[in-house]
Amino acid sequence: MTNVPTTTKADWSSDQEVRWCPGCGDYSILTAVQLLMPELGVRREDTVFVSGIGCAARFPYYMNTYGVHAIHGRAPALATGLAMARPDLHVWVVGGDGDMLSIGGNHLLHVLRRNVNLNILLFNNQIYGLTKGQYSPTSEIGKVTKSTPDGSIDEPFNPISVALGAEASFVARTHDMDRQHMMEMFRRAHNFPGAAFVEVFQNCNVFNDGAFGAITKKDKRASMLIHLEHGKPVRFGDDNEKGVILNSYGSAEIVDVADVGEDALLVHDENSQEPSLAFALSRLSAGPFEPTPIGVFRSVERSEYAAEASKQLAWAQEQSGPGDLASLLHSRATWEVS
Amino acid sequence: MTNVPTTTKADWSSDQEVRWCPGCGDYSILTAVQLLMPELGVRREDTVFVSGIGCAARFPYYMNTYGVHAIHGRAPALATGLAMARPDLHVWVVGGDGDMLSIGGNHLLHVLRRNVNLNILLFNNQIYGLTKGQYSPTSEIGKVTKSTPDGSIDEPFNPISVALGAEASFVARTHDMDRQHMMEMFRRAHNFPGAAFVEVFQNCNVFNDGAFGAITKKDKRASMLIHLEHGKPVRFGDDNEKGVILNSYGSAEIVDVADVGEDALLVHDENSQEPSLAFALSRLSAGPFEPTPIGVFRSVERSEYAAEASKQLAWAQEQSGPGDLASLLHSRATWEVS
Amino acid sequence: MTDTLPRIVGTRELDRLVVRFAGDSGDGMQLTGDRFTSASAFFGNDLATLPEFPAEIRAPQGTLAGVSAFQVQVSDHDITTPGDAPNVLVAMNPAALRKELPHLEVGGTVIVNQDAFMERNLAKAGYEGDPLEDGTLDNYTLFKVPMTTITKEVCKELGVKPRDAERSKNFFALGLVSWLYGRPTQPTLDWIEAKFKRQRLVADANSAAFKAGMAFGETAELFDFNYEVRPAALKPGTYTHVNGNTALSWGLVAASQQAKVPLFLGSYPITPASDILHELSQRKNFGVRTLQAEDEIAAICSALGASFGGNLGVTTTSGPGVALKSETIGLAVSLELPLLIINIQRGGPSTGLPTKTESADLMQAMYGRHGESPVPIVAAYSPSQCFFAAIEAARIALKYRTPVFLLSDGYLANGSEPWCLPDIASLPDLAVEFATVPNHTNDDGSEVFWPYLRDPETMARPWAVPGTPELTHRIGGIEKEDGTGNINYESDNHGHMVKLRNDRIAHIANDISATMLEGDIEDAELLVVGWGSTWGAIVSAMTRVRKEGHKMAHAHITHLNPLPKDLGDILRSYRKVIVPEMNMGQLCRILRAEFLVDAQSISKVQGVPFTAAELHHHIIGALDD
Amino acid sequence: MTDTLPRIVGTRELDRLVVRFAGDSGDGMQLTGDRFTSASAFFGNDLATLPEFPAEIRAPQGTLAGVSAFQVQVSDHDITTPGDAPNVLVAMNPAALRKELPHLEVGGTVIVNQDAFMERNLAKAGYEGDPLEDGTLDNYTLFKVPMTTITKEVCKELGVKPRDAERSKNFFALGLVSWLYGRPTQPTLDWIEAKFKRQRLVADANSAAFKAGMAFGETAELFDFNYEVRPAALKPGTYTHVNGNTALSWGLVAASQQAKVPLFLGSYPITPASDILHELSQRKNFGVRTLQAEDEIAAICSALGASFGGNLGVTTTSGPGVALKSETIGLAVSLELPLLIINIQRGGPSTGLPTKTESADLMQAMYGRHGESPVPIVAAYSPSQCFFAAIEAARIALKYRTPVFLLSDGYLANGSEPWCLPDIASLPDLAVEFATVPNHTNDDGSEVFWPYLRDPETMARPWAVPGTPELTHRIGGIEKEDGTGNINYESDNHGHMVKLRNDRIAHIANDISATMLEGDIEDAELLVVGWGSTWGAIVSAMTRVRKEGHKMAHAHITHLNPLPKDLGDILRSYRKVIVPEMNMGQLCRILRAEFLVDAQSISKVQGVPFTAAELHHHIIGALDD
Ligand SMILES: Cc1ncc(C[n+]2csc(CCOP(=O)(O)OP(=O)(O)O)c2C)c(N)n1
Ligand SMILES: Cc1ncc(C[n+]2csc(CCOP(=O)(O)OP(=O)(O)O)c2C)c(N)n1
Ligand code: SF4
Ligand code: SF4
Ligand SMILES: [Mg+2]
Ligand SMILES: [Mg+2]
Repeated sequence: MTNVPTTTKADWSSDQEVRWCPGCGDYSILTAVQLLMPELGVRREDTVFVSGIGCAARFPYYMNTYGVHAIHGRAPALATGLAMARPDLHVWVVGGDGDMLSIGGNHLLHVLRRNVNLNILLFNNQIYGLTKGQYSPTSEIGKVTKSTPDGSIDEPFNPISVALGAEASFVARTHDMDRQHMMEMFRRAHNFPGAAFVEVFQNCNVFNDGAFGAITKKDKRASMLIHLEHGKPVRFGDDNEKGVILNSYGSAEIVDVADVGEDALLVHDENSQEPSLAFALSRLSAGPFEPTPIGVFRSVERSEYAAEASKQLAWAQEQSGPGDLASLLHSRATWEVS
Repeated sequence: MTNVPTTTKADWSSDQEVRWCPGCGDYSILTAVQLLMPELGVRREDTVFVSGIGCAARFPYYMNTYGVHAIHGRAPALATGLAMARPDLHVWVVGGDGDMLSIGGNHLLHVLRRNVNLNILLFNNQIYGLTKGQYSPTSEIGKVTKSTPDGSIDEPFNPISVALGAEASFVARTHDMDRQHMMEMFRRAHNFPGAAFVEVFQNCNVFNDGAFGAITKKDKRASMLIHLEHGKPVRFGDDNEKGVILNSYGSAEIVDVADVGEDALLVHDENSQEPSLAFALSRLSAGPFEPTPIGVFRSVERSEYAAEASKQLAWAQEQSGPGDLASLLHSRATWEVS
Repeated sequence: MTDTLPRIVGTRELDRLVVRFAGDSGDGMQLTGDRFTSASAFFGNDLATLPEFPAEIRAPQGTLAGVSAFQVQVSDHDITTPGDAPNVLVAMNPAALRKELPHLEVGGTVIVNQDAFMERNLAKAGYEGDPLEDGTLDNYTLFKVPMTTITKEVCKELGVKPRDAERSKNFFALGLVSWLYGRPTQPTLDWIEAKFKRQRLVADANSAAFKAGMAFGETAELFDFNYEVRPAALKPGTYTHVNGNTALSWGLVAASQQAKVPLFLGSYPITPASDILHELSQRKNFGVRTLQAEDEIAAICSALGASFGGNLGVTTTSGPGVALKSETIGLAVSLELPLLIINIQRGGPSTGLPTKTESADLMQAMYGRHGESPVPIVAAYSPSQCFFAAIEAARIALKYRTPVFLLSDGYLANGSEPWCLPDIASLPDLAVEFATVPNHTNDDGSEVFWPYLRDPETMARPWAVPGTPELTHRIGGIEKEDGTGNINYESDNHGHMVKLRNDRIAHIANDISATMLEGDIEDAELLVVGWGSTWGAIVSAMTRVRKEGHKMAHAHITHLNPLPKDLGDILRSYRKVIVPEMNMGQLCRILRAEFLVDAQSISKVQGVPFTAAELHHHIIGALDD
Repeated sequence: MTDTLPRIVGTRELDRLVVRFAGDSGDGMQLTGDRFTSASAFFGNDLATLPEFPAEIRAPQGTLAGVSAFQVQVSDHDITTPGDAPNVLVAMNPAALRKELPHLEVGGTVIVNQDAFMERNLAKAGYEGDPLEDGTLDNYTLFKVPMTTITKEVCKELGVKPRDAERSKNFFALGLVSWLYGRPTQPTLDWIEAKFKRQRLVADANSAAFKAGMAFGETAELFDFNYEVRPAALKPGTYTHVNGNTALSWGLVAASQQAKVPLFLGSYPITPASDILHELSQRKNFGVRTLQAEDEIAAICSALGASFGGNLGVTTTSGPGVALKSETIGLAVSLELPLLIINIQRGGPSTGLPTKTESADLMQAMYGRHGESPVPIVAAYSPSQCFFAAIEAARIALKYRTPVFLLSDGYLANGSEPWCLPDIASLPDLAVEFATVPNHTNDDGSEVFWPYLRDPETMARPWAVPGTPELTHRIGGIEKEDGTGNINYESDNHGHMVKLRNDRIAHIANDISATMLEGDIEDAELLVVGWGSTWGAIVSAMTRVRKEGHKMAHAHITHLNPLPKDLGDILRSYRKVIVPEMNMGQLCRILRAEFLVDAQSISKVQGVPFTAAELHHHIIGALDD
């Protein structure tokens, strides 16, 4: 990080016109990222944004960095190759809930279990924006959309649970109405050496307006957003009157602090090796209509994929010296004809 | 189930020669299934086995039922269409760890969250058998195979955790050395109205022999397999001296019963609405080298996909009467030309 | 303004008229065009439309990229295209004017929303001066109308807020143009009532704006004439106005009904195919099941599973989706089950131009799989004909137990035309016979079921669905023995099966209609061979060419695999053969390979269809060669 | 037995010999064949091999389905195929005899393991009687050898358990055949030592069995002669013995070295391509990174990501995997980045015949994508030539910044031949120039980087990799403006880009070698056009045909897209053109479409290569026409 020139938001903004609908939550996420970048002490040319297809996936065009706008669902896979080939880069992956949990669900799972050094931002608007409003794998049951005129019948994914089930080592959640919180989560993701997964609640004001309003509106936040903070008891409420405990079946439960006493509250441990705690917290809320945790659910370091691969290369070179083509061709039985 | 003729194992065995390697664990799973079928009170012609590609996926050929041996990874998707089109059938899905967790991982996730009425048997041998021995997404880190001569560097999936992260409503585990237990789990899967996921530890004696030996060998079972039984304290050990508790961070922990007292033990509740308990249990073991739970982790009924879809059809017909083609064509503004 | 007495203005008659509505994505131009079209259809004109919109949901307001346009040709005679250069351009803002003006016929009419020509908007559109004043429009007839102002004014009386009122300005434009071209008003007013019945104020504002537009035309001293396009002498019948995706969806429902086999659609949203999913998900009372799958692979797999279960499995998508489905199509070839793969083609390669039209996926349909895996291909050629194309594709799939490609494209999908509704009784009977009993007697006298024992005439295997006693069987993608269907790795068997799969598709040529051939069949100097959505433009161009005294013929290929049996002879009987395609010459290559005929490709790959004028030009050029 | 004195037996000379080893999957026939081959290579023969094995890991023992075979032709002169009908069949059990006997030349030699001909095994093979006794082998020279018994006996002394000893019987067979055909023994003994150095008993048992086999030949009174196939007069040099997959892997390593660009392989296991992944995962000291991805889509995407990062991205697979990769290949076409897609073709459609060979994916490589997305195609034609084919494919990808298809097949992949190792210095320099500085000056004088500004000669765009200051840029699959690379939906731009992408690939024809043309170039009556692995059989057949006094020529196509520039003229200069292919005539169709030449397809799709005899027959037939 030495000698990295000082930059401003403007340096990180590309010259391309931003083409989201006016009022789209994607704007505020973009702003948060562009504001954060100068703080990270990295170079623009060492930063790459990779995306799939969708409204969210237009993101790379607006960053004055390297970028690939790939195909639907495949960004994590493409980014894996890039991160392995170039462990020196900072690679970000951006996509929507359709992109990363519907068509691209499998690549997301595998990138998480492999712990490839990527910062993965899932813009969850619970809808297919770019294709004009079909339901997505995070839409609530009963959702009426163009493709489900009688209401959807699919149980939605809880992206945090999915990630934890797939051995994710860094898992966080934030929302598009809180720039500071977004910046903090993105910074944490950047600093994490491995696959860092961040779900961002994002408002699609055209096809799913207000989906998160019940929890992210300014006046709702205190009572509906449960801030997870490492080492602190999990509390929330307009007067911090609510808290979270773990019951005897390992489930997280919301309680009145007055009822149980402060000491009974769960103290959040994002570094818990075992993901059960994080998982239980992810189940606290079944959707953005009840108190919902945000913040870092889990942050546990383990060996990073690209680094491990590089180590094997280094080891091989140590063992057998740098490859010599002539020796390779002669490495099996040979004979002379004269 | 009325008027279902009595059958025997032989009735359920097709005339095709079984072509697994001698000694392969797949044989005993096949036997368990063929022995179970006559007990289920279903007709052969109402039963369909669907599979992908792999050694495991050869399964349908050996069942004297309807069957589709599809393509690699896609069995859950194909079976979804079949189950929706024909809710009257009993559809089983069989596949290997590569088939269902590598290339087919996404379809598995989605079929689980949708809760399609399928009985899904994942034959986990922690290896790619049919392609002759590459590592799989369940192989342990450091595994030396043809494609990982220096040892694999990928964190394996825990199939039970993956399923739970994907909202699975029925999740169980069994192994190929215990016919009775397999039959019990398969029966439970069959009886469950929704997507029933069963992981079967399966020995590939050619490419990964003994992978589960440390826990499934007759003399190891008591001390290494933790039987989950609904409503009972979780205990195991040669003298039942070990037990499982939930600690204050929601993690399951193995303890000496003598140390904590019987009452402190976790009483298994497979019907717990909240999957955190099942998830915690799935994390007890990081692989088949330490005490590992088997049995039903979770069994929670919720609306089944094909049935819900059928309900919408019935409702639509109630609302607007059975479709009439002429009215459909005339349903928009029309005018006459004469 | 609405209560002044009508001025007397003259009326002039036109035989056809091409209007292009253009504005910002948010200006409601698609709706406006659609309403104008509907009223014209109701009036009895023949017509054809061409909607064009940006790929973004809301491209930045006021920019060239944000322009959304809708072109419609209305006519007093049979027409087949949305017209070449528009006669009238309605431009709601400077960007629309700038982007669309180049297409307008010289001397054409430009109607602009004067209120939108403020400095900021001019700059956004890249105008340095004001085109309304600086001579830019000297060669056109310009009408400057303060649409926003008037709309706001009439809405004010209703208590509508100015910001909301502004949204109704497209209805003002519609009213004005409706007056100018003598369109009936009642259908539009009725439609507004029905559409906004739960939003009273919006309904009132739109009606008021619409009426104000009509009144403005009548009253303002700008217009000395209005015009009339008389109803076309269409064949008698009941008509409706339909676009390709709707017609195609209805065709699928019809096929299911005619076959008495339930319809199952497995699909994943993608432009421009999504509307078929939307339409069919509303057809549950026809027993239609739809699944929005997790991806295109799951979509086709679910459809194939449904087919195995005895449904007519269908999957709809566009080119990128077909790429993902290719492995499963190969499986369907091997399983020999009915399956429809519907590709609403769009601009490629890769993500390409999602909202623009192209027909460059023919080779993919022919060859986009590994191994020898032939699949029949049917192509639709006009919006309403998508209905019949769907039925024909289903007929082949059901009868021959094979996956079938149905090709449409963005232009057919969103383009619309009046459609003389067919008599249901005239639709083909697609009744399917499922296998019910064993079909083979073993040497020992036992009766068994062989899933690959073939019908001697169709070479199709039996369709035995789960639930049928005694017919249990297992099928898969590994090579199998003919007859028993058992896995078989023998050389000779494989050779036999490869040839058989080839022959059974080739054989379908005996069961399709002869090549559609029109024009100077006997003595044409030139044959134009087309397929798909070029049909309309070729027909139009041929009319012009023949009016000019040239002899030409037009063969339109609806079955691209197998090709019609008479096609070789037809091709060889003309001195010159040209093949216009919205690709780099894909059918042309197929014809050359198949028939060794020196067919020449005319290619346009620009995201927009050929115009009749372009084709006319190419044809004359070829004739002059 | 080993210490009896050698009998005197005569030695007869052969110019070539085709041996086929056949036994149960568990009998180690592939190994046996491989060792025989290696010893022969060491001895200096020219040779070619054809392994054939079942798709199951272990098909049921003793059955026809379980038979695994290995054919090798060794010769004292240059040969190009593993031979037509074998001269010698070594059958380790009744199933092997039954399955393979039909291929043997009439009068050929059959050596059986007599011990395996027990009733149970005979029944499993479907024999009713005992073929060794009932006259089945009357027209052959039969040698019955109790291989199991002798092997067990010699192993007993070593303390090897009888069950384990039995496993060494293939080495007995190898010893016997080695003696019979005068193969050198030391290489095999050395190999056993090296291979089993950590399993002392196994090494000893195998050596003992091998020696016992040699001794048996010498001692037993069965054989009156042994034979000699003299070393071939091969061109001088250092030789090694290599199969296609290994040669191809080494070619990739070589390309990476010659380009000084790291190699990245993203792959998903699939027969018969997996061995390339296995081989390259052992080349980490060359800086080769391999990723066993979660599926084929992730595999190619990761490779493309690595290419974006400045690596040579490669993905290896077989037909079904290519189907899955097609969408991403389209993206690579749009991104204009180097990428190799390597297809080791196998029998299709669908899962087909995974372990058998076929070359039916040419059309998929040409056309298996949506939209107009041309991709260069290189095809390998012999096992060792896979090395050079890989280098050539990489050269085109790197120089022209494009995905390139490299086609091989199961026969080349597993077939082997002696390879005269090339001088490293003779390999082409593939050095790549990465972009390092801005390449465009704006009107305002500022310097910027345009990712789609092209090299005027190659039409390739610059390869600017992340980490390079000032060159940050964004690329994607949406249509883009040439030069800037910005998203662009304009009609004219799209037309331009489609044409440009077409031209830039077509243009590569200027930079590939002329058509490989041999035989009676000037005055042939017939031209045979081939591609891929048919090369060996065509060359052999041509030798025979010309020996018989006919005039023929052979053009072999190594670049299938674009085709060599001289090909049209070549095709037109012969009266007859036939195109033998292991598919239903795919290249033939391309040639007909491209050059309007009446090329005729000769097709064999049976999972096994053409033999020279079959082609000879077809050629004579065509000449007689
Ligand atoms: C292979 C493929 N299938 C389908 C599509 C169409 N498509 C584009 S984006 C999208 C989903 C958009 O939803 P999401 O990922 O949630 O992103 P959002 O637009 O909501 O940000 C779909 C289905 C495509 N481009 N490619
Ligand atoms: C599209 C595709 N990719 C790859 C393959 C090759 N393949 C067949 S089975 C298999 C994996 C087998 O492993 P698993 O699913 O664990 O089954 P097992 O053989 O171990 O029972 C692979 C990679 C294929 N048949 N199709
Ligand atoms: S459609 Fe929704 S997600 Fe997409 S840009 Fe518009 S508001 Fe944003
Ligand atoms: S390879 Fe392994 S899994 Fe496959 S049949 Fe053999 S033993 Fe069973
Ligand atoms: Mg979304
Ligand atoms: Mg496996």
